[in-house]
Amino acid sequence: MSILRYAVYRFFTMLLTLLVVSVLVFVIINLPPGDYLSNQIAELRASGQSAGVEKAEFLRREYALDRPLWEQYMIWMGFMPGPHGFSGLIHGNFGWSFEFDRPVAEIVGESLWLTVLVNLAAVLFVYVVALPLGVLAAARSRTWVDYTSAFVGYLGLATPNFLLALILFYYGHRYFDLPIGGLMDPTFEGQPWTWEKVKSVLIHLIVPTFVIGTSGASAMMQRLRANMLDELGKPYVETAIAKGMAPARMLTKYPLRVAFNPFVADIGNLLPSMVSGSVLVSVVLGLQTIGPTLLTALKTQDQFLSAFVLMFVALLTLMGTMISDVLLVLLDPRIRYEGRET
Amino acid sequence: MRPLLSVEDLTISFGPGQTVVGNVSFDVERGQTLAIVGESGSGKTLSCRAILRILPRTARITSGRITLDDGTKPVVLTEIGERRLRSIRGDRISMIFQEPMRSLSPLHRIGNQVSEVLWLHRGASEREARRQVLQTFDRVGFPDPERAYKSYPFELSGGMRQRAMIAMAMVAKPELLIADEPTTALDVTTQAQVLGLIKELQQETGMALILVTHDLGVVANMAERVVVMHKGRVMEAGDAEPMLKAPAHPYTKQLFDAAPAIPAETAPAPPLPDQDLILDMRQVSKTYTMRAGSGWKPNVLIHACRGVDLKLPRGKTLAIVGESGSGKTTAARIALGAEPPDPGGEILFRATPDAEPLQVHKMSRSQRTAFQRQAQMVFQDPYSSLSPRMRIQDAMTEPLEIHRIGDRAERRDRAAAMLDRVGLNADMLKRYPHAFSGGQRQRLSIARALMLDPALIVCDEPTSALDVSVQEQILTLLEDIRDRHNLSYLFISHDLAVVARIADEVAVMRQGLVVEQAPPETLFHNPQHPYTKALIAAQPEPDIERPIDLKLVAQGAGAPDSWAQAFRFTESVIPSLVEMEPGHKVRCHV
Amino acid sequence: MTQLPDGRYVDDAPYDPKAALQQPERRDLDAPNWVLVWRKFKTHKLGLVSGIFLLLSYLMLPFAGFIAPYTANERNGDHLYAPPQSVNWFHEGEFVGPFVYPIVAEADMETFQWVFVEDTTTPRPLEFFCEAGDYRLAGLIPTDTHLFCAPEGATVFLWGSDRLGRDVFSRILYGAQLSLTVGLIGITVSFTLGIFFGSLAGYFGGRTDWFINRVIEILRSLPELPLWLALSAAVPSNWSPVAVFFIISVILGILDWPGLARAVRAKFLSLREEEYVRAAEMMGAGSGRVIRKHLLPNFMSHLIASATLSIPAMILGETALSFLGLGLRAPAVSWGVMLNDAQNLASIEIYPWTAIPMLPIIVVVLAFNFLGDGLRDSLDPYQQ
Amino acid sequence: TGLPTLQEGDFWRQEVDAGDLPPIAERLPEDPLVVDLAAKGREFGQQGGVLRTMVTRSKDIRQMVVYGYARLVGYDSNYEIQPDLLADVEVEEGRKFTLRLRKGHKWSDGTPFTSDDFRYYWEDVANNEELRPAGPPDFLIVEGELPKVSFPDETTVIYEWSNPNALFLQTLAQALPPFLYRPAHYLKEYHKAYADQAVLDAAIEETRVRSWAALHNKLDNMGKFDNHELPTLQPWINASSGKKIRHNFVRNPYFHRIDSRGVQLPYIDIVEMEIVAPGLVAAKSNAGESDLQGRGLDFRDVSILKKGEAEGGYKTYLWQTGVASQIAIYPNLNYTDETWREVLRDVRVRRALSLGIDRQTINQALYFKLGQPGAMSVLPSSPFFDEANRDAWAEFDPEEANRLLDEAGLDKRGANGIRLLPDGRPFELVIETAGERQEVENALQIVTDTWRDIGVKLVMRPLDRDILRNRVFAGNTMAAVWFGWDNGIPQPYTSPAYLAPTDQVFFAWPKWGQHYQTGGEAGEPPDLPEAQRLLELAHEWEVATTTEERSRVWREMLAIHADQVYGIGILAGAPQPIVVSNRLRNVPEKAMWAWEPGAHFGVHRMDEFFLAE
Ligand SMILES: Nc1ncnc2c1ncn2[C@@H]1O[C@H](COP(=O)(O)OP(=O)(O)OP(=O)(O)O)[C@@H](O)[C@H]1O
Ligand SMILES: Nc1ncnc2c1ncn2[C@@H]1O[C@H](COP(=O)(O)OP(=O)(O)OP(=O)(O)O)[C@@H](O)[C@H]1O
Ligand SMILES: [Mg+2]
Ligand SMILES: [Mg+2]
Ligand code: NI
Repeated sequence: MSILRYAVYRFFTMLLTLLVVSVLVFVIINLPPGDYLSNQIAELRASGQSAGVEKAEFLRREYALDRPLWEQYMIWMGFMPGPHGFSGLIHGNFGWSFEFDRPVAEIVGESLWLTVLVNLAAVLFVYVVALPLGVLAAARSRTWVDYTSAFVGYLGLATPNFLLALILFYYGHRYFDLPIGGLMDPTFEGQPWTWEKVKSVLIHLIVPTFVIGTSGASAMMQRLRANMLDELGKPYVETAIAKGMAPARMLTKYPLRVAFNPFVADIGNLLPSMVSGSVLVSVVLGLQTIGPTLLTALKTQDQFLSAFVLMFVALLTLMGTMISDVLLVLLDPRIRYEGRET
Repeated sequence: MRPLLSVEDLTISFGPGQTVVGNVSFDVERGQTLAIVGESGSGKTLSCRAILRILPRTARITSGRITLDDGTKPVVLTEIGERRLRSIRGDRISMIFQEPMRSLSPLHRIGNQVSEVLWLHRGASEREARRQVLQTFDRVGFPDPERAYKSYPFELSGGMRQRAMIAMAMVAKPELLIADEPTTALDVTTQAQVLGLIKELQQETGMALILVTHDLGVVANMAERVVVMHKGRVMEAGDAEPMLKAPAHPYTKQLFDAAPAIPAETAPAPPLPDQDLILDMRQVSKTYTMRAGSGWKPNVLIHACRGVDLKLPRGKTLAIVGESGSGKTTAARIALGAEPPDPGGEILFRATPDAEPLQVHKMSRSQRTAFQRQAQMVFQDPYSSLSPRMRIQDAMTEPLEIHRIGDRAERRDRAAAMLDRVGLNADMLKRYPHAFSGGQRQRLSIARALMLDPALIVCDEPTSALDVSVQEQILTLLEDIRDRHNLSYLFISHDLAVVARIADEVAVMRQGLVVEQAPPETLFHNPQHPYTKALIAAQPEPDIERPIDLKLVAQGAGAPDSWAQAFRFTESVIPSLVEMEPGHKVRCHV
Repeated sequence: MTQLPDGRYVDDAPYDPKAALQQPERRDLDAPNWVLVWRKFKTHKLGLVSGIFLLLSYLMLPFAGFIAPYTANERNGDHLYAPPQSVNWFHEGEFVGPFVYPIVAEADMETFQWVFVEDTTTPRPLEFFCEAGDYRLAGLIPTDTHLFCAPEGATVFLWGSDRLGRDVFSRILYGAQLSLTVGLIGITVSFTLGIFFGSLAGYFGGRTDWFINRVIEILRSLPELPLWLALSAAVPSNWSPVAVFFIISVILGILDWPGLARAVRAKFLSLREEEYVRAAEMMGAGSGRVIRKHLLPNFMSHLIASATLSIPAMILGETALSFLGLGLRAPAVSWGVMLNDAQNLASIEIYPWTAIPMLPIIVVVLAFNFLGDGLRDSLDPYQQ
Repeated sequence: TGLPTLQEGDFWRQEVDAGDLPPIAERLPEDPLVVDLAAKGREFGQQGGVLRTMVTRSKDIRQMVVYGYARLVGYDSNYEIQPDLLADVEVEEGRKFTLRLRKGHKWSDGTPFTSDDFRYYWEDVANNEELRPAGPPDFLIVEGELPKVSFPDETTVIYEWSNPNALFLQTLAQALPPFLYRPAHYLKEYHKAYADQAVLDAAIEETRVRSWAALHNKLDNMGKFDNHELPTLQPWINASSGKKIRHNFVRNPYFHRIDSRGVQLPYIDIVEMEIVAPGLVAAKSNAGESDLQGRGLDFRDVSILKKGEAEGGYKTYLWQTGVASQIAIYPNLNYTDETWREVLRDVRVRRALSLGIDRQTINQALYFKLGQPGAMSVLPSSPFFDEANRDAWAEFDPEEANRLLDEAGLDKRGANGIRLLPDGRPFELVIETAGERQEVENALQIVTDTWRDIGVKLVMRPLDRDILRNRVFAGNTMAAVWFGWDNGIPQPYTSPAYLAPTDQVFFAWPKWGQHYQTGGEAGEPPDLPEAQRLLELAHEWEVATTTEERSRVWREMLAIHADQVYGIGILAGAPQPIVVSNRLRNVPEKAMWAWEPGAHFGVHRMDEFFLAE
């Protein structure tokens, strides 16, 4: 089977899986007792705000929350007409967020690029730090390079993210005048992109990238190191040495490619983690990413918003595994997915 | 004038006290060929690797100096820094490793790996490198250099990989070429072609050559000087001619005496009986698809075997010889069920004379298990067929464990005894595969196949890496077992002398087809097919007086469409196999 | 060495075709594999030290109560946020043996901090094998004997006390009991599942692979956050926090395996094409055997590294979960719980000792890392 | 009469000069609200400056409606209700309310604020089937009857019932009240009855809602304050649209309050409200990044806040919280488990549990002894404060507690000294919390220790706040922890309904509350005499006409609560740190930090705060 045909085939499996996932997602977010509006009304009552209660009642009818769950699902997907006719995911209508009182598409759209930015920075950080360090630690195993990088990595890994963030923020602010929280200086908000704004974003990204990235980086580094060590003894490495290759080039071209196999398998996780990777970290660091939005949505059972974000992440997951499967074949020509005849 | 390379008093050891190479000294002059011969495991490979300082992690050069002459002042290779060494490796000195399969990266295309040398040391552009590499590929005998260029190692036959290694070492035209058994996997015509190429290059560029080999015929044809090694020490060293004529050291004598040769004229043997076939391959074909480079181009089809019909009577040896890449390994693997044949072909196996023949590729689980107990394979590439993380003891006892034979101690004793029979020490049981020499691994592979007392063994070039005396020992062992246990062999080899000795019938293959088939006596003395003739002519003899004309024999039989009308075949028109005389089949138009 | 007239060199040492080059190491021959591995492992000093440290730590667990001067939740209301106290030996130049100075707390209403004043006039020698708070030795035998305890009228807060006046040192010891055990269950679960399904998919490929991959995809697409939220509502209320945490770590393991499974699968898809796998199959090895003996060992390094890396994640997993109201909670003590309390600025800036639990985590994690590394090295054939 | 000369400030001067904005005199109502700063002991300030503050969730920008606290009527610093947006309100027999608007009062876009805005709300919003399927808000319904609402002239609105509506004015003075008026001129554009259908459809399309009602409801959000186009009457206008990290609120040029020197309030030109993670508020305050901060700060942050004062250029005040109890445990009298319910309904058990709490220790450990230990009751600043109530069953007396529990029939003890229920199960009281406050966790930790001495095992279980509520409402929680009553400083006119089983959000009686709220459709009727009495009293208060009568009701209800210990309060008046920039003036050093009544900074009139150079 050629790669192209394989990719097409995988694409259709993906659609099927997506459908299954959509059912599961919908069920899961409806698992906790209660629903958005009842919670909302209770919250309003508890905090003595009579203002919103009547409006909540309006929403219940408008969005068919009074119907059975399966009907809600069908309406949400667009397989069944809602109170105002057909309009579901498959029609490109992503639903309405009660919590933010705005269309889901708008909310997600706004925070998406920041989310991707933050996580992209973290992913880049992971790769930029972990790749060379992992290779170096393997090539120079049991030397100070190896030990230091392991120690620093595990330090990052063993410190709870929030604590690490707080420490970095506090001392970073004190000694390096780093900003505390946020993703850019608020004055730049809504402004056109300028060099100053980019700089502000970059400075704000330092701590979050570090916090999100360290654990990932050290994890990747250690595993890469282990895989590399396995490969370094292989004869083909000797051949490469006999060719007179410089170590850096030799290591990255030959053993790294083999050692990279498990990571390519996990590239599938990279895509969704660009969106959902740092939910809890974003929440505690106050980054305006999709993470805090998702958590709020889940906690308040703002079902369309959370369902959409989750579906989106699921889609990315599926796409990720698909890409990783295709990449695997490209990475290792020996791999075929056919079954083994027994 | 100083020699190009001189090795003085080299000693290599693994850990304290484990000296494996002791006080080895030799010199290599420019343009000269130094052959290192010697017993398997005697430290030839290690000595060669020491020159480039590519030794196993645990090995230490405990003493000795290796100097490379730089024209002005000598460079001490054992002392210079990594960086300087790097500029010498692959550029001034290059090396052909003994085991080509493992020595090529499995994930990179051959062309890429070979061109890399040019990128690195000659600063060649990608196109220029490609051109040169393709040219070299052509010269080392690749029928289709383009295809080889974009193949991955696992898509090539053993001999092709070896040629890729050779091309890689030679493409940059180094000053010194270290060739560690470079032609073990090559049929004799291709071998002649490669050796001829090396010679040519020596004349062209004054390249010096260190040739490690066990084939005294090759030594006789190539070497000016010879070093004989045994158990890590140099036994005898000197000019080739006097040494081959009158070996001085007892070991050398012993070695030279053991060299096999195609026996002189004997009476034609009767054809093999046709009943009681233990293995019957009928119309076996195999087509591989090579993954196309991009997703758009169609995949390339490779016909590895085309309609192979082979019958192996019980207790006999059927040898397959033939061009490298002609589908010998493929046929053997199919025979044992390692790969399915194309639809239409079938393989019948009959465990005992009166048993129902079973189709190898359509067996039930229990039948398969029984079959696997009785049929064993010695792989062409022993290194790859041993799990790198399994100690030899475990690898050896594994077949017994699988088939639940004996208890722990028994199994171990059997493994130790078997090692002993193939000439290895029982104390090697605790080693991992990588800690053996090439020939030792090959013997391990044979030993493992023998562990289960099988009825059928498929040997894919089982002695290619063995020096003649050990080869002799192994062949004797194989014959001995065959005679005692009525074992049957499917024996693939390119060494016609070995084939002549052990085979009851020989099939000659070329381009996936059996072109001639007859008992060895008949075949070697009355070859009919042009390819067979070329093969026999190309067999080098260990006699320095009778050098073969490498140029001439390297042309072999030429392309099939240049053959005499009777034998000519093209892609579409293929003559059938005709029985010329009883038991002598030739593929020709009648 | 002799030189012949034609320039040849001939070795003149006596030639014995049967002589063995090396002395066989007979003792190796009968040693089982693990002895050889152990012998190799012993040479990895750091790994050895780490292994011993971890062994001691685990052996210490049942006796945590004995070593700790206080019990886990024992409060000392008059010593909130007491800084670490030092154990002294000499009082005014005179040897007294191990003793502490009593400390007295005063509330500073300007800074809103507790100020501790050390009374350096009266050394209080530590008591040994003394009676203090009740605890259960190894979780079974009730007793109240401690290795050492605070002398009358003084306290021994070796590593300070927290906001409720609980001894950080003692709590770390008690915390080890949970942190070093329960979290590992999740790892075990996820590794077992991951390796099992990953091997199946990778080795068999085809339909098995398709099916397992769909399951993996679905599991991975399943949102964890809402699952936790749903779960936190569903757990019966009378379950002890440890039981809840146990279940959670098991579930964590169940949800966590796909990542590993995919890595295993990818590697096996490639490894199964190796010649030695083919060789084993042709000898009649069943799939289980091929996976166990041929494929897994070749992926061991990755597995060991991954396992090591999961440990801090599991120890700290609860800090993330408690954010969702699911983590371990008082009265259970674990390092994660303690760190959770320390997650605020005041703890960093004013009472840094409340963040001390980071130390054992790092030490344990590093120890596991070096242990894993040593193990990896001793399994590595190329290092032999 | 005697209006001070009005002064134009700098902020809008350009617009005024350019003619885009009328001069100050034309912007203010004819009778603006003149604030007597001197009488309050406050300084005169000058206009200008930017005040930075932080909130923790994006929807918290509605805090600006709370802090701004411009209401039809609002509380003054003595918690008396005073007209504010209204010039005056006349109440007849507690059932007829005549609201008089200020003449010339204008919305922030300059359109007059008239009785038509009230009419629009009443006729076109509250009573519109599509917009409000559930009808007008509850507080407008008295004994099932809707008010007669009339609009005699531009500045007069009359709400009238046949029975007294005691809640009417208080509700209007809430921190987030149901506003009785809407900017009609703006919203009509989106109302089906007024708007052009085509235009409306286009707007619906653009906003991606599904109906005009949804669109109207989305835009009509005076309480959320997130529609910057919606005209307002608050001191600051939302000047930023969309979801942002920092929202700017600029001074309302038509705001109706001035100081007695003729300077229009608010003094501060711009309020910058930044949304930050809850965990970072303390860190940012410490770094001096907030000029006025209460939200997001906890008492445990005090030490770090104090430490940063010099460098951050701020002071940390400690205000008192206004809830009746900082931490209160609510044994669920409607718990589904029969045995447990009976046990928890035994007042001796509840008293014993209360007696088993060492409040002094908790106060010391958690609040530096700055709180007031005691049972759940009203705070000293309420006229109904009674020490006896506060101290009832609130001393630490394990012996008495043990005696009470023995007496209640729980005298059998199992292994490790835990009492056994009548059916043999151990007395393991599972207390569920919202898991948001560490102090709760710590307090319960201390309670656990002391309860163990009275043979009660406390099991704490943190949950998410919504999940906790849902579980309580379903009767699945044995006991829960929450704050005490939100309003700890009730006045006679404050409705005591929250003391009676009228709402499920009082976690001791969710089912009774549901019964009342749903008119008997769900839940169960109260079946304990004291609870029934509370209901009666609550009704008595509603029909009462005099302050004395109402006070009597209040006192009796509080006494019942003190005696019955429905909610086991631990301590009240916990200090709330308030960070105030050194430049910021007129912020009281001691004050009450309360949501209801008080609207946090609202009653302290943030518009009078100013920034000094
Ligand atoms: N890594 C290693 N550890 C221990 N012993 C080794 C290792 N590699 C090689 N040896 C031993 O060193 C000796 C010399 O090996 P070498 O590969 O040089 O032999 P060789 O002469 O090339 O033999 P062959 O002709 O079989 O290839 C052998 O006995 C082999 O067992
Ligand atoms: N997996 C594969 N994919 C594609 N082509 C293959 C594959 N395996 C073998 N071939 C091709 O099939 C042909 C026959 O290979 P085979 O290994 O049988 O040759 P051989 O006769 O054993 O040669 P040698 O003597 O060199 O070992 C070769 O052209 C080879 O390139
Ligand atoms: Mg060798
Ligand atoms: Mg072959
Ligand atoms: Ni040969």
